[in-house]
Amino acid sequence: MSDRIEILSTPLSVYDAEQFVVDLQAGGICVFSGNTRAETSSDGRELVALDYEAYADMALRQLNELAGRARERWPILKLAILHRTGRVAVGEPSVVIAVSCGHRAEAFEACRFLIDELKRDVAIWKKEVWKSGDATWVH
Amino acid sequence: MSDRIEILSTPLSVYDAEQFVVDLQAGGICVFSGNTRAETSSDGRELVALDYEAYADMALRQLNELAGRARERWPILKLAILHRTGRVAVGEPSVVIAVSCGHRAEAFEACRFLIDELKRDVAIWKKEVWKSGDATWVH
Amino acid sequence: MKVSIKLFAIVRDRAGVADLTLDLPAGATIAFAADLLAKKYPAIETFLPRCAFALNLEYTSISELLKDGDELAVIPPVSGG
Amino acid sequence: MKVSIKLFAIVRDRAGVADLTLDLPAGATIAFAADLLAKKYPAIETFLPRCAFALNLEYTSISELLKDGDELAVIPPVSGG
Repeated sequence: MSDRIEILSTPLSVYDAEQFVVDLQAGGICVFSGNTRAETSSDGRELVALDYEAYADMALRQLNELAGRARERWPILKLAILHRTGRVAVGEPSVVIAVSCGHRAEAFEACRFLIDELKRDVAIWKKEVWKSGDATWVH
Repeated sequence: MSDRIEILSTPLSVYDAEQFVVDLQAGGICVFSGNTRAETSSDGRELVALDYEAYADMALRQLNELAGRARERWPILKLAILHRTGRVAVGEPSVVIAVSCGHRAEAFEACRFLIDELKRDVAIWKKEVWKSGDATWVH
Repeated sequence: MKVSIKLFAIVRDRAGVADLTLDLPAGATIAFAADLLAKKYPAIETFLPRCAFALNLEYTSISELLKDGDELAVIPPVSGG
Repeated sequence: MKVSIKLFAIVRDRAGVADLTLDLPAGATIAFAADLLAKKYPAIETFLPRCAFALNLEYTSISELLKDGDELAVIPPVSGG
């Protein structure tokens, strides 16, 4: 069992996550990167970044538990879950998940499961930061 | 419309594929890497590599048509499909697909569709190369 | 007994504080602590019903009993990813 | 008329040739060309029924008529990815 699960205040590397899960037994690797998307609010304000905050002790515990649930369902070789805190500019990744499995179906399903569950449950919050200077929590 | 579709005889870079699809409008990027998996045959021979051969003119035409079908079904921002020819050692990627979309569900579905259809239809063949020196086409 | 309280995101911003300690009577539940927080920080009162609670890093129900040294976190609807 | 033939993977290995040109009578179909290939390269005969055919880079049926200058490829079951 080889998991890399981290909450980081520095830019995430999709490359590092993917390289971490490379394995001689892996036929399929699925990597998901969730990025801050350019957006304009209904009243014409432009989004410049998302500010992420985590209850790190809890979030890490939850992510490890989530990885364990994924391993019970799919024959995962290696997995990485990286999540940002702090300011993530438009175009930059806030979360990167990489999963390697013997076969592709399992890798896709496990990766999708991990991001869906992460978003549903894990103690992390984001605030939209607008060009105008104001900021709004997403809840 | 921004597609990078290539058949290459040199090592594939998951990083390049992912960077190619980064887009300010992208909330979700899904990357799939299909690698040569270590294997032992029923009679105890060890796999050392897969040798890929493509009918390149046809395969490129098919991959471009496939990309078009994916774009009809999902709001894809950018996509990359890279496939190797020649010898791909255990642990190395033979195919890399990257898709960026506004939202994650679309990115996962389009990426999965592309690899499934590629394997079903595209004029590429692989030969298993065993440590013993013999090689067998996969058909 | 003393219970350590952690506030996050909008609740932290509205209360103006991230960490505090509540001095609670024996037998106090999470619901009791939440009522006390609402009185102490009226700005979070309307938002608290939308929040979950984590006791020592795990989600739990508001009827749970607290004990000395516990860490109780107010968890606004999450929005990670 | 002359039709350019391309063989791949196991079919190419068994025939021992990757590219050749067939001289065919007007009105020849892909099936006709396939029969000729089987006679010319007996080692591929048993495998041909498992193959598809691509005419000028597109899959097509064996009843399709050929014309001068066509490129006909024998496509063994694919195994890319």
